[in-house]
Amino acid sequence: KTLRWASPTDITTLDPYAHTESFTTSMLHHVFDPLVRRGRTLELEPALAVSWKTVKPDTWRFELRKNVKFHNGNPFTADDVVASINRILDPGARARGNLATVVKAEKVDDYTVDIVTKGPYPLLLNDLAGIYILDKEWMEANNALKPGNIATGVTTAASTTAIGTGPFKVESYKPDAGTVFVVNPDWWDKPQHNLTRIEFKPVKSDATRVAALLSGELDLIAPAPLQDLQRISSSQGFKVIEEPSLRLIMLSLNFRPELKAMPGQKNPLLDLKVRQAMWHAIDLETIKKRVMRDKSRITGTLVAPPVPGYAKENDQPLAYDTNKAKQLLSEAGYPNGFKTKLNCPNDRYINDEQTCVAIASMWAKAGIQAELQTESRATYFPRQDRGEFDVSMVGWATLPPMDGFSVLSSLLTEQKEGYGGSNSSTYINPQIEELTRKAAVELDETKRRTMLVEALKAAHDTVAYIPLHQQPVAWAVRDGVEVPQFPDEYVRLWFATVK
Amino acid sequence: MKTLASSPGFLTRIGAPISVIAAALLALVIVACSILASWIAPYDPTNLASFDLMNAELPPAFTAEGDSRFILGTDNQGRDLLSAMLYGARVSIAIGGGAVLLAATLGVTLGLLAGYFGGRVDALIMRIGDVILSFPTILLALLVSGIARAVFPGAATAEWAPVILICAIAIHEWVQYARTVRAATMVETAKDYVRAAKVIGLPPRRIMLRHILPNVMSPVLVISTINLAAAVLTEATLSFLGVGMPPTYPSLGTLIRIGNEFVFSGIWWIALFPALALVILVLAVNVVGDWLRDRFNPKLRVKR
Amino acid sequence: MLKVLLSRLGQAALVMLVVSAVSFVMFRYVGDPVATMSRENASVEEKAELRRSLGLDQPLIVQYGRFLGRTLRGDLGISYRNQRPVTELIAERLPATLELVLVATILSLALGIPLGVLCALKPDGAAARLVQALSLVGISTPTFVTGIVLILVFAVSLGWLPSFGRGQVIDLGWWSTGLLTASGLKSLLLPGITLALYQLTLIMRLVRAEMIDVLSSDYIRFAKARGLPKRYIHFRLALRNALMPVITVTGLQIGSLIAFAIVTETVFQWPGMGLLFIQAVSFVDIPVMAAYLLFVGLLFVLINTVVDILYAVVDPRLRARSA
Amino acid sequence: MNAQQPPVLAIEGLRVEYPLANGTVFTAVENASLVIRPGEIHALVGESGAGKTTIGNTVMGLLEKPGRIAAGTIHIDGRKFDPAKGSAEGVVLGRDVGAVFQDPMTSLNPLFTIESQLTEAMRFHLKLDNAQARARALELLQAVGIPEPQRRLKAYPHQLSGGQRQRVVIAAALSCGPKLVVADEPTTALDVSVQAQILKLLRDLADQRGIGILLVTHNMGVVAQIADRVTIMHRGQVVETGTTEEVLRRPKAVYARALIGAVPRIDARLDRFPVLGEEGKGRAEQARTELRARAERSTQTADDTPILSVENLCVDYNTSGWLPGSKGHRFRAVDGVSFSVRRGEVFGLVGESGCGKTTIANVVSGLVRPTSGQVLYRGRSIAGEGAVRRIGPLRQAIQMIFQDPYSSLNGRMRIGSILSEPILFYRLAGSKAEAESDVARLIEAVGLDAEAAQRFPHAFSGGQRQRLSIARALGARPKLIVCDEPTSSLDVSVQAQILNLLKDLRDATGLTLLLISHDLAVVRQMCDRVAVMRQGNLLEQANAETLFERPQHPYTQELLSLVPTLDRIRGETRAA
Ligand SMILES: Nc1ncnc2c1ncn2[C@@H]1O[C@H](COP(=O)(O)OP(=O)(O)OP(=O)(O)O)[C@@H](O)[C@H]1O
Ligand SMILES: Nc1ncnc2c1ncn2[C@@H]1O[C@H](COP(=O)(O)OP(=O)(O)OP(=O)(O)O)[C@@H](O)[C@H]1O
Ligand SMILES: [Mg+2]
Ligand SMILES: [Mg+2]
Ligand code: NI
Repeated sequence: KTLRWASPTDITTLDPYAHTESFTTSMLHHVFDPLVRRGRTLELEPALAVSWKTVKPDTWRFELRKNVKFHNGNPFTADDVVASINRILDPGARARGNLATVVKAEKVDDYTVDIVTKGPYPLLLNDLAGIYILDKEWMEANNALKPGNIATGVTTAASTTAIGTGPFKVESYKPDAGTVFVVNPDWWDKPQHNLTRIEFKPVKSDATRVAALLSGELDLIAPAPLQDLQRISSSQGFKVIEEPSLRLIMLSLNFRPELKAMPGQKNPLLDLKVRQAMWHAIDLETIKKRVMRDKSRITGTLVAPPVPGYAKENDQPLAYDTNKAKQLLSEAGYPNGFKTKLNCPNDRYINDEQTCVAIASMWAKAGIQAELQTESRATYFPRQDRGEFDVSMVGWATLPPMDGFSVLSSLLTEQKEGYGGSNSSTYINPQIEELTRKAAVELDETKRRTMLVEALKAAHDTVAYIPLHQQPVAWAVRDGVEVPQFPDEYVRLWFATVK
Repeated sequence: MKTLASSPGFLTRIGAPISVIAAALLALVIVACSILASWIAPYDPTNLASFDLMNAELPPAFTAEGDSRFILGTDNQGRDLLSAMLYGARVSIAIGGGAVLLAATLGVTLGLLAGYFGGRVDALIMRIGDVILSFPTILLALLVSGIARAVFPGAATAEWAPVILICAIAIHEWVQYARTVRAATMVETAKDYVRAAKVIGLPPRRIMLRHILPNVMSPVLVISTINLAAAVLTEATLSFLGVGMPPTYPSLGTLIRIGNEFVFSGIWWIALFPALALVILVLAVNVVGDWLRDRFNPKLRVKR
Repeated sequence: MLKVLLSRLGQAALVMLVVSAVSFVMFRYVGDPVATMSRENASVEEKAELRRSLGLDQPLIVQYGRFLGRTLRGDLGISYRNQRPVTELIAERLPATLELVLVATILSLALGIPLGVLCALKPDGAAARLVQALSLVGISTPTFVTGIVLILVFAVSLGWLPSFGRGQVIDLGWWSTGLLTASGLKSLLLPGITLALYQLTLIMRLVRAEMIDVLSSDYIRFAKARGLPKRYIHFRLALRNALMPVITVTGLQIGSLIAFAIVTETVFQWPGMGLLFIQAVSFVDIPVMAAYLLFVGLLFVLINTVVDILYAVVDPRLRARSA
Repeated sequence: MNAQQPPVLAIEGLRVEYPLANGTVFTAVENASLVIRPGEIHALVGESGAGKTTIGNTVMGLLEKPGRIAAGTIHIDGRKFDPAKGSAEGVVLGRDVGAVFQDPMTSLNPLFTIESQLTEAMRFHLKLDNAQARARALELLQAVGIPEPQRRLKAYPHQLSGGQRQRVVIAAALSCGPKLVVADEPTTALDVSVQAQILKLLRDLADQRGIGILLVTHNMGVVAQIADRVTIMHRGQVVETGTTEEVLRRPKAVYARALIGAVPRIDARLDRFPVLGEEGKGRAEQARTELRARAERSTQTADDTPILSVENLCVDYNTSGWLPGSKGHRFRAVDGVSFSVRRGEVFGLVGESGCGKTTIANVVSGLVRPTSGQVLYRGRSIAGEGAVRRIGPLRQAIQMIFQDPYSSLNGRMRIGSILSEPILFYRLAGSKAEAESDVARLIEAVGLDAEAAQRFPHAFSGGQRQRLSIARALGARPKLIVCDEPTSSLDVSVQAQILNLLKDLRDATGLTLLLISHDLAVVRQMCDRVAVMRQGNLLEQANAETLFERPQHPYTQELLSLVPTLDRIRGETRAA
């Protein structure tokens, strides 16, 4: 049974440590297994490790699964785990940051491994769920014990060959033309799918992807463009499946002393009332209905419900009320509004440009003159990183750890000591700083979650960001194809069945 | 309006057939409408406060579900499509026309020089051309806008966008003109009439402009009338990449691009009307261009 | 001969040098590879480290110097995105693009030239007008629209042709060809037409314009006086006189199609050079872009050399000067 | 002589009109009738612009675009010509009707070899294969007297001299054995010996194969020598027609008488060319007077210092292959020629067609770079070794009249702008308006209507274009004019006026002329000294009188003996 499917992006490389893209990670999951994996409800469950425990606050011990074989027939042992962990810890490994707090892995016996972290680290399992295990013998034979390194000009065979323990084997890999997977009959787990072959073809153009589905050349497209869902579901023999994604779209606000749009004047965004006014002025309901075609989920907080740190009480968007907004602006001393720049990508998030035009138009009604500029992601994100924007669009999915801590440590903390990597708007809140640092080492899960919720409440109350909505994940399939959807947008075809 | 009224008479006097007059009039009307957009458009699509997302994607007034306020319907943001098109045509014509003019002028000049002098001059110009050709318009546009921003800090504003776009497109396009003109110039330079001009003692500049140029214009006219369409569409691409017009001031090309996303879902008018406007404009310009080109050849001048 | 070739080679080297220099200036404005390469959660320190390891923290001139040094040693670098040698990536994509461009060019020449001649012979005829109007509609429609419309008609509604991809390919050494299988040939059709459309219109109109001038010349009258058949006069004699701009433009078009047929390759998911390049641009894959642009520079010098030789083949008066 | 057979060409009451851009209609031919029987050579002579070419073109259905047949009928080989189709039923152009156009230079397609242009018609009409066609092409080239025909077959038109191209065109016209040949001034660019050969060829074809020939020419000697019948045209109308004997000996019409009287003589030198009574007056004469008056007076009239000296001049042509830089072979067109021209002198350059005359003219005017040797103008080297870099102002002093007037006029410029260009450029006129009146004067001086300024070059007859190109050269007020066949397509009367004008200008201003001509009568009348060339070499150089009276070189003697003159009317020569 063959499943042919397409997505707009391609697998960048078959080397799991040489990239940081969640799409490629999700694809390689069909070939490789991690020590722990996420199950049907995204809960963490044993994979190549059957059990684990913390022997010291900074040392975790993993019992490995026996009788597991790699695709090339080699047995899976602790050596493979150690070699793999060493490989990702290499300075040349692109994905090294995904395991940033791990210091080393040590073999205890053939089926036991210790992993040592820098101090207590509650999210180790979350991280390990994205770390795939490679075959040591194969790496040795192919000179791939270290990942390719651009700085030294080393390339490895691992970029184009994937030998894992996963449910499928790679039959062929042709960038931009397609990758073919065939089922691995010797997989250690009992398959829940009925596929023998997966033909994956990247199709960048949305319209072409839809057309190819409708013409019967594909069985599944993921994602399906929002504006075409209507057409697909009304076509005979096809259906749309959808679910809100973890990715949350928000507006980041400039907290520097001056706005780019009003050099030499005080930054109005520093005033909480102004920020609240901006929130009040956005008609989230209409954006959801018109721009997102009723598929998105409006949110008032910075994480999605399935993610640790989410709390219903935080999830309260400010009501749409233009008059209230105007009143707040007058109170803040801007009865005639003010000028700002609004920057958005136009090829990153779902209907991003359209959303921004709508916001600019809504703000204009409240007196906020936003000069909108949209551009491609390649130039947009570097400029955002450099903090060149006043108001800009940010999307955050908390991946790969899938934990609210990611929002705190990247978006809400000051840029120092490894924190605040994406907080280019320079929002600083001492309370959040403190809570974040405490949560980082808190191994008690309930306590940790309370801290996350508390910090996110502070962010909500001070309008650190203006959250807009959760993007939808919409896929389309032909009848007879059953694929479960996940909010992390991973395609997990080992759960898929076709008729 | 005076020129408008008197133009058909003028055209018949110089022997233009009726189709050319019609085409010229059409082109003039489109240009005039776009120039007068701020007066004749029912709404101001650049005024962000004036449109409402709730009105988005309303079909044209003449269809069953149409809304009489919006003759040609609305776009995905609730802008009146007709107004957006009128304003958009202004951008497209200014940028497309400007880019074609600039590219043609630059290309023809360099092509004449290369073809006439040959040797080192030729090699230099043609190799510069090769360098330019090695970059797609997208990258050149990024470069131009980047440099413009660096040199004039104010250039990031929307007012500068058209200038940057014109330069970016023209910098890429001139090569095509230069190479075509060069080829034709090489042939013409060997002909007796050019030799005669040399014998008179005319300086190269004058020989090139007065004698050779009219004889090599025919492919230039063909290319530039065709490139008008290409330039309008290139503008849309560049705007999409962020080096052009902001999305709050869409051009015809941008409207087509946006509309294209909705064609599948049965919202055909957003793409169709701007595309029609563009096609009509291009057709009209080409018809006039053909006729002009024929008039350049005195042998074809007399009405057949 | 040898001297001319050597001088062209020298010029090509110079072109490539300038291209690489310009591209390095340009890379500052196309984005930041660090932003696209690093994880979403990456900290500022992590990004700085990545920047340092790639040498991107160095002044531009140093980066350029290193690039030149490596290139001179024949090492074109490794893609940031896939971490594979750039030469390998380009070689992988070349066959797909060349086959597509070949088809498109043959299509546009095979249709454009006769149509152009016909339009020149009967400039006021209904057929000529129709052809011209249609072709103009064709070019004033953006490529992505044409592509999608073709897909909707021929793939979705009629189901005759595949909507994307190359179909089945056969590997002949390092060359993978779609020309030998039925599905490969079918797959070539739609993107080929889409790509040919602009070129076709241009060629048709150029031929028409030049032909109208040529047909009024004395030597064509003399050819008529010798009683040569009309077809022979139009398609062999006059056509050759009308060919200069066509050669020029076709040369340019072939070059830009090989390098930058981005939209068509995207719409049809054609795994060719254009797609490779646009991905490199959106990922800010500097090594790929740099090597790619070098390659394109060389390509254009080559193509234009061939075009210059063709001038001399077509027009004997240019032989004396074609050096 | 074959009076019983149906005529190959019969024209009845033909009227041809050119609608002009300004809306008026110009009648080029009015009520013309003409009959040619098989084996007959019918000469069509007359004033330049009288409509001769127009008649020829009409017969072939190749009338230039706006032109149209307004009245009259044409029968070719007994079949009626259909103006709508542009041909007569069953008559195939090229096979049954051969054509030689007046402008041989523009008649050949520049992109194809001589071989391909010669053989294609044979392949289509006679169904010859390549080898046969090639062999026949070689024969034809030999028949028209082109040296080294093997090599010329591979040549392209631009590699041939004017006369060689003209002969190729003649060969092409004859290639398929036509019944009727329309030859429009077929020998203008040929020297007398080649001309004699061509004329004999035509005569033989007429006599042996019964071909009818319509021969348009200005050369009365040629008419006398080979034509059976003559038709004289004037201003679009036939003024006289009859047998050669009758017309040349006893012309009845006033114009005919004047025309024949104006034929320049080779046997004695006259002071001025005889001019038709009526033509010499009116606006044209007035314009010429003004022109002479305006020309700046020279300070020193007589002068022995050479104004132009050509020293040891050699010119090689390279024929390269299509690969850049590939070596072709070299051809030496001019081989060590030296001569000098004194101020105020008319220096004649005569010689075989293809001997390098035009090449020398090109070198002198700076269009071709010599391989070795040099050219001095007033002691300053202007070409070749040690040539001064910036020739600048010298350009004005040396002007050239091109052998091929049509292609030397920019087809996309009006005559007015073409002529005013040197005037404006050298600021010879104070204002635009003054320049315009200067142009008008120039146009009138060469015997055209000032209205011509508004037209484009293609709307003129061959002779008219030639006059315009002379007018342009005069416009720059040069000191030295290189005249390459300046009067080859002018009728004797207009030719006389032009030559007189040049003579007058010389007398008045010390204008120097380097005159290249095949018309030995003209050379004798015009030149002070003459040089004779052959195959790139200068054979002989002498005072005109000396040369014509006592030619030294055998080639010169041969040339002189072959000049066709009025006295040798065909009937007589054949009888003799
Ligand atoms: N570009 C060229 N390439 C090669 N050969 C050439 C070229 N131009 C002229 N020739 C040759 O040089 C010779 C001299 O040519 P030129 O035009 O000077 O002759 P000419 O004396 O003016 O003859 P005519 O009286 O027929 O015009 C001829 O044999 C001609 O074939
Ligand atoms: N295309 C045209 N448009 C208008 N007038 C023309 C055109 N062609 C020729 N004429 C005019 O028609 C007249 C006859 O021209 P034609 O060429 O038949 O003269 P011709 O007798 O051959 O003279 P020549 O001996 O000078 O060649 C001339 O006065 C010329 O100006
Ligand atoms: Mg004539
Ligand atoms: Mg000559
Ligand atoms: Ni007269």
